[in-house]
Amino acid sequence: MLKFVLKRILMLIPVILGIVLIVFTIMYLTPGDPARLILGEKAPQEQVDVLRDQMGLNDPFVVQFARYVGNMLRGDFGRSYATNIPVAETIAERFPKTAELALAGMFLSVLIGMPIGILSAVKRYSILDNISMIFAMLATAIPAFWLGMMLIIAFSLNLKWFPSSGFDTFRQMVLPTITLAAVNAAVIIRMTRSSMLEVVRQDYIRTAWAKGADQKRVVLGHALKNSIIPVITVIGINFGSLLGGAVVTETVFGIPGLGTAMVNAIRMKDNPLVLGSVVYIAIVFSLVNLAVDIIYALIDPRLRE
Amino acid sequence: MTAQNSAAGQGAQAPLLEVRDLSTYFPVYGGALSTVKGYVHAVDGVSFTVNQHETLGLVGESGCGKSTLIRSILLLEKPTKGQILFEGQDMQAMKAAQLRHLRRNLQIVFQDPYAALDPRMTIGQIIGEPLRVHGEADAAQRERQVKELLEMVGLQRGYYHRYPHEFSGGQRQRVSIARALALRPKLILCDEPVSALDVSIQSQILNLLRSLQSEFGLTYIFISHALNVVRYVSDRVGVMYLGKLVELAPVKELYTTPRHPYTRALLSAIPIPDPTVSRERILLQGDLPNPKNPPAGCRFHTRCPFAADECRAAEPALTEVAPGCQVACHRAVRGEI
Amino acid sequence: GDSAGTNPGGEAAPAAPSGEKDSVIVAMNADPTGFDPQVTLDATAMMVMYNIYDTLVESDGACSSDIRPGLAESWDISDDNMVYTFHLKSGVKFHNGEPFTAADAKFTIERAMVEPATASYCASIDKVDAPDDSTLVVTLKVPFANFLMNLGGSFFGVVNEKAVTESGEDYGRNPVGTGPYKFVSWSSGDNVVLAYNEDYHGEAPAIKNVTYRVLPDTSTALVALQNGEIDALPNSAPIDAPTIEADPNLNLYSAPGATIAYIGFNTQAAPFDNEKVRQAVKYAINKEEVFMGAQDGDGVLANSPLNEVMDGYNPDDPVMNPYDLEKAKALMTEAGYADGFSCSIKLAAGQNREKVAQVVQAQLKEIGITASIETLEKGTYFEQMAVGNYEVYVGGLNWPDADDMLTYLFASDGPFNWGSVYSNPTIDELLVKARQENDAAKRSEMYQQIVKITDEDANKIPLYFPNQYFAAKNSLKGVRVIDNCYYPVASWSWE
Amino acid sequence: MSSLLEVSHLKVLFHTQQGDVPAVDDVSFQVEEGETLCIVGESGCGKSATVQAVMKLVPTPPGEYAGGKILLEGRDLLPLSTKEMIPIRGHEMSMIFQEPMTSLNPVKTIGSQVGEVLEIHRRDLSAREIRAQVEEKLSLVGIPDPARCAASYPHQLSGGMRQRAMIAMALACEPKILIADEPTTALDVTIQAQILDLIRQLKEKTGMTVLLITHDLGVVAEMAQRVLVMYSGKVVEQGEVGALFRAPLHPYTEGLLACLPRVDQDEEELYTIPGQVSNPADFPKGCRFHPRCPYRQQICKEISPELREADGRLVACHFLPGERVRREEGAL
Amino acid sequence: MTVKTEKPLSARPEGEEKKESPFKEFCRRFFRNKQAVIGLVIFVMLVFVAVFADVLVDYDNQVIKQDIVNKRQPPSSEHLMGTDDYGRDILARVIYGTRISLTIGLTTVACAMAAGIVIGAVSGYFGGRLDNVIMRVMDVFMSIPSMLLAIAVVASLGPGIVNIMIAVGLALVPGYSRVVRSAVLSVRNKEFVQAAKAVGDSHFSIILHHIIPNALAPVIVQATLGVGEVIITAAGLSFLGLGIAPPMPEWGAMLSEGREFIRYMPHLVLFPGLSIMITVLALNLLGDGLRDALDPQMK
Ligand SMILES: Nc1ncnc2c1ncn2[C@@H]1O[C@H](COP(=O)(O)OP(=O)(O)OP(=O)(O)O)[C@@H](O)[C@H]1O
Ligand SMILES: Nc1ncnc2c1ncn2[C@@H]1O[C@H](COP(=O)(O)OP(=O)(O)OP(=O)(O)O)[C@@H](O)[C@H]1O
Ligand SMILES: [Mg+2]
Ligand SMILES: [Mg+2]
Repeated sequence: MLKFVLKRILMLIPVILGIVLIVFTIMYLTPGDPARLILGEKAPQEQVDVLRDQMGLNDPFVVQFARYVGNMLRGDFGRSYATNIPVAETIAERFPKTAELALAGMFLSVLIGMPIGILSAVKRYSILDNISMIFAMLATAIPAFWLGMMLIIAFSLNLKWFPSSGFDTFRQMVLPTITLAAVNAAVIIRMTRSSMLEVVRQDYIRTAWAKGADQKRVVLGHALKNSIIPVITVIGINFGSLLGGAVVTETVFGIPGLGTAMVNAIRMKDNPLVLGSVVYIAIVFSLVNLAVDIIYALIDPRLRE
Repeated sequence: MTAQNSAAGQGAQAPLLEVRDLSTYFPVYGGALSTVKGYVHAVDGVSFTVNQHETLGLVGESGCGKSTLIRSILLLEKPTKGQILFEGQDMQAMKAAQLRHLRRNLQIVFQDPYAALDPRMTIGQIIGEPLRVHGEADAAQRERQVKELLEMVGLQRGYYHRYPHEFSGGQRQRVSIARALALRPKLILCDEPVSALDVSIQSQILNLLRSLQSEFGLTYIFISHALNVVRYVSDRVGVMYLGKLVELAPVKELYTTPRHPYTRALLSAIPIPDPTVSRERILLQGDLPNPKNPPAGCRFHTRCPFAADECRAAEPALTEVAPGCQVACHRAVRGEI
Repeated sequence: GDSAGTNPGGEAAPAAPSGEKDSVIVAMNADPTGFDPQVTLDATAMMVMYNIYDTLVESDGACSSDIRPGLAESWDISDDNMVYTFHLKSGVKFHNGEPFTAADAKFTIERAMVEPATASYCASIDKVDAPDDSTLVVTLKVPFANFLMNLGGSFFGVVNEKAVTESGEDYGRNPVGTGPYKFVSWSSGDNVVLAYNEDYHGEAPAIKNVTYRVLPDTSTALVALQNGEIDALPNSAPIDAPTIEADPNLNLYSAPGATIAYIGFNTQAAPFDNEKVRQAVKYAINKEEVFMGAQDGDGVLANSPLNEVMDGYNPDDPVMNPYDLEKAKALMTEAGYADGFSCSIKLAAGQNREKVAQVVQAQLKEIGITASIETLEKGTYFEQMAVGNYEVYVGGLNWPDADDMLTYLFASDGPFNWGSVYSNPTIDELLVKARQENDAAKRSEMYQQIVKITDEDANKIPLYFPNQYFAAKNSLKGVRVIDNCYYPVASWSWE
Repeated sequence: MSSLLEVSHLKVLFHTQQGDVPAVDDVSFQVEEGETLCIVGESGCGKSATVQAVMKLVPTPPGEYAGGKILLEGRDLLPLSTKEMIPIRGHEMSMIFQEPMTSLNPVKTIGSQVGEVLEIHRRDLSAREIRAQVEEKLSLVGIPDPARCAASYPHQLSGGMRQRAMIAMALACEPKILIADEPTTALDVTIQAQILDLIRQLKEKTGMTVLLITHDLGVVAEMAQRVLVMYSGKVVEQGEVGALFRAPLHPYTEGLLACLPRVDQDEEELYTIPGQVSNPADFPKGCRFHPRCPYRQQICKEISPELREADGRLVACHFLPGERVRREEGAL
Repeated sequence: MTVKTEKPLSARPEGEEKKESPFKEFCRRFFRNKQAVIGLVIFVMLVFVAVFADVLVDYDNQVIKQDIVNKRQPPSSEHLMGTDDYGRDILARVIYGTRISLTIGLTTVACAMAAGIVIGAVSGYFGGRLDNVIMRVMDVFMSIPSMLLAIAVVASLGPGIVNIMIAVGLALVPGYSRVVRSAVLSVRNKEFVQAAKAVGDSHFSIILHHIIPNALAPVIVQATLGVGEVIITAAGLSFLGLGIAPPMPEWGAMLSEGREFIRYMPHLVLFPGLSIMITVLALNLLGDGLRDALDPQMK
């Protein structure tokens, strides 16, 4: 098991390097002159040229990339063009909110998705099953930002149950979490349901019945653990889309997470911040997937070797 | 048995196929960096010859390397070492075009009649494929040939435009055989062609294979794990165990006087559909060892009731003990068992 | 939210008994970029900095000739208008406890002279001297009539030399001023917290704690205001005005804005190097419609880059809305473009210039010009504009002083004369003269002359000045709306 | 005395998209205490459906118990609810399946899966006792290191070991009847021999009753006392094993025996049963075997033969061996 | 010795058993699924609207022509869905938006699918080191949340319809290539492929004739579901201000334009929002139906 974990951690290194390379390349190809941006619209060209040189923007791509990776290893993601604040600090300040949001969203969607998915599968074709399938269908078809806006109108403006913005108190967390969780809950419901239905057809479930197990034992004791395995993968993969979706949700609800910082940074052409944030989130996402793989192996003994 | 007679009559002729010390290993990946941690010795130093018009049967338990051997002969799997001589020519040394040409002479029939036919092609396309690939005949000619082939294997010409799913397992196996026959090959490699079929269908296919052999002078390598089937079709039989050929003998010899302990056990394990026959049974202990790390010495020693120290120490070579009878067992060679 | 007494969490604020309440939560529509007055010129940051920093002299924003003493109690001006001697207040302390001296003032101005963001505002300054702790002497290169007003701008906010040196690159996050509020914390993207400065040299403000909350979405922000999550909403959207006015708990303050929206051309490249074409565009644009479309008719139309608060404004000349489609078409034909042509309209993302562009796009279609809209990120936009890589653009300029406004737009080296495509020696000369002219009437005349010249060659087409709005709870008193970033909290109080 | 298990006129339908499939059609048989009854027949003839019905394990839907009786010691199981079946399954009757890999839960240890049967049916046992019993059962089925095996997961064992574990599980509560649905089909011959030998030994030791399903006549010959031959959902012949092999009464049984190549005999050409098993959704009228039968007469195409007694056995054919006329090829 | 034993003896030709072709069976399964049929009907209607958008509405005079005086009119008999911020008829824009959104969705997915098929087929078929390298690269792409990848690409290339398609499509490729690869892996060792190899068929021909046709089904399902995903992601980018340039009536852009008026004139966001919802819903129903019909055992 330890070997498995170590192996997965080792495998993470090239993946992370790859992530940095891709995002760095994308941002490198961005038209626009960072030096001009830092100095502002009115600065004379000579000054801009000097700064370009200082920032190493005239160096070849490989040199710039190597420098970036080198700095990154020391925890230095550069400084924001717009605020001159070290990107690492902005990330440290902003990311916890995004993480909270994503975790809350994940927690809620698992809390809703798994039990409903299981019940839907066990009581296939029942009313509950139909309702949850309709919900799942609708939820995946509604753009999150639209849902968020509608929730604000309904529950914040008209009913005044929840605040429309922020993410500090419990009441503030309700609407954004629902917004973010809706799609994911739908995915988890569907995944759990189909995985459960799949597992229920397996031979070993027949074996369990043949032993004289009752339904509770069959579902909880035999089917659940097996059917959860694919769901966990989905949860891991979807954590990425939650982190991505947080960008939109944060914008709708004015949550000061890394997502809004990133959107802002794009508007301001603040490349180091965009680059740093994307790389950071991608790394976090890889780590989440590592964790998922480990959980996976804990559940499924076949993967441990 | 016509085939056997003709083979015996032309005994002096050069063999159609000669396999020399053929080995095929599959790398096993492992460790933190997915490096090669070892090899599955799927086929390990196998040598034999196949003569014109004869049927060489190969038996062995699941995983002993039968399919790999066949696939290696066809160069579908790259052999790790050894030589494959077809009509005296080294297949691995051939140029691509030459090899392509030679492939016409070597065809294969698979075990699973469901997986062997592309579900998206019509029977006509499937059987015509070898002709198409080799640029044989134009479309019209091809259709005529395919229909002839259909008839040859006992199917109706009208099936030409049907799809595989419309057929039963036995019929599909006939289609597979027709495809293998399309290029008029000299050698057909049959990888468990009847294992997936019901008994009542199995005999139809076996009869078909035999009649085709006599009609076209075909040569077969016939793989099966069912010894009764092998006995029925083969002139000579080879027994494989964990990638090794442990015994090779003419069919009568092998079934009447099996020499290798494994062959004996295998033979005795087969239930005979006759409640009146009662035999002394040699029950083997344990399972087939993991081919990733086969036992040292004789590979069979872990399950062999006659194992001695020398069996654990040295690997026995395939040795001729009687005309045409070879066995790889220290003690059997000396006639001790 | 980590400062005591504030409630950035935004639970519907518990109705504190009136009179006891001494904190306020103000919305900000974007995260500020830092609080270094000589580095940061963004509007949200300036809104905060006005409350942290003092300037030597004070004016209401920068658009008033009413100059009041600030950190300088009084000043003398030499006869040639070249040397200004300031007598500084004594006993003033920075938030870090350091005493305020002339050396800090000198440091500040000299810093402003070299910082890229502010250097251009200091073009007229020759040197600064601090003969003693309470005297500051500023010598100009040329006389500059608006010098004092300029000195009241937030970018001359006086900083403490020691604090600046100590913090180095991070000064923007650790601002130290002498103003009524001192900086407490800034959590990026979320809020900025200020607290009352006990040592403030002026009158003690009624509000003790100020929290600025970042609420980028205007409709969310309004809901927050209505729900009592925040107390004040600067720059509320015109569309929300009726709602705010209808809300019995809210007050809406408005003032004519000083930000102009205009259309500019690259006058050096075909087809807009052809004056006829520019004229045609001028007549093809129905300002009323643009104004309605972009602004819902909120604000005032512009006939020139100047408005009523600026010198040289004349409401009748040039014509307010010269829209005349026939004439425009005729001009196009005259210019040899009877069949029209294609061009692109560039603009920087993130303002409602996009709406302007869309309306203009539709109007240009009427005279056969097929315009595509290129919304560029700020950086790209500036970069392309700076080298003259554009055809038509929608510009905006917030500079409520006639001299600056006209200089930036029309001077040969004016920063908003993008790529220096326009050069008119007469205008350059007039600008210099006006700057040195102390007689307001004469100065106005010169400005009018410039306006006339530029209108005739249709160099830029002024569109409108939007109104300035500020929504707040009606229990918040003392609110003044002066400029889009100048809201002195010190004057506020709860009812 | 009534039989231990008596199935009479059992009918199981599967509702499929091609129509209703009468997978088990009017099947009757008895299993006597202590005997081994083999059911043979081609793939799809309804062997599994029959024994699954006995355990009430036919998935419904798509399956349906369409009639008949299943009497276990005189008590009809068909009307019982799932709950009422619990004490019977695994306790009075237990079952092992063909594919030992997929029939074991991949994420649970062998020990816990074997122990579960005891947990369900032997409430009186403590966890410790269960563990001890599990190891005992595992060693009973010839697993060399029961403690290690109990802690292993299915994928860590070989096929033969898994099948042994399955048997241990089935035997945990010492059931009266062991139903084995093709227990050796997925295994190699040498392993098959081990497993069959094991079942035989256990039977000798405990005297349990075995219902063995297979398609291998060799296995039947070795294991069975009595045989039930099924074809297309129907019982075509039933009787004592020796007699049946010696002189099969039904043409299908006859063909089946004749078409097998044997290790102990040479044959020049194999007998073949022509054609193939009919599509279960569309069985032919009359005798279901008639399209492949070399002796068919007009009546075979019209009337489905009833099981009748002949020679101490039961057979479902209009003609007994002496009455048949072999048709010439192509005469139809 | 004759082998034609079965023909004269069998009562009827065996091939005549009522087994359907896979396609027919697929159709029967699909059309029994009411939801899927609804999805298909809606989708066909949407495609119809998209194809004939030019005929249904006049782009110059209805879709982009402004009428500032009549801006933000509530729905009326003249403007069934009201007018937008520039006085343009929302219905006309929604209709035209169908073309844009569907084009974005379908083109992006088609391109991503093509790339995915090539990458997946090559990777899966040849296996070994090449496969390893390709899959690691795909892993890397998959480790960047798709929305973020899209944001980074838009940040770099700037907004615009083609850039959006690149941004969103790029994120889809790894998923598709994985699906294709695993399908290819399951086909690659099928014996009919071995048979083709044994005959001497070339790799290219094998991939083309055997591998891709048999590996296509899961990708098609994935792609159908992907179209909806793309439409939503593109709308999300437009919402963040990183989307399509005006005056193109892309639904997401319409939503984000109408956003500030959501309190007062919800119809500005209601109709484009509903359009997205219905389209995505239809595609999802269709995709699920396809999946169930193609392989009832698939998840
Ligand atoms: N592509 C491969 N990669 C790694 N190992 C393989 C591969 N193909 C076969 N093997 C291993 O090689 C050994 C021999 O396999 P092969 O398929 O030749 O056996 P077989 O005798 O045909 O068995 P069966 O009767 O089950 O068909 C097995 O242990 C198998 O796991
Ligand atoms: N779940 C099911 N749904 C529909 N039809 C079924 C189902 N299970 C079995 N059948 C049908 O019932 C018939 C009998 O099946 P059964 O599994 O009993 O055959 P079998 O004799 O055990 O065959 P095998 O030797 O292949 O195991 C077959 O025709 C099969 O198609
Ligand atoms: Mg094989
Ligand atoms: Mg069965």
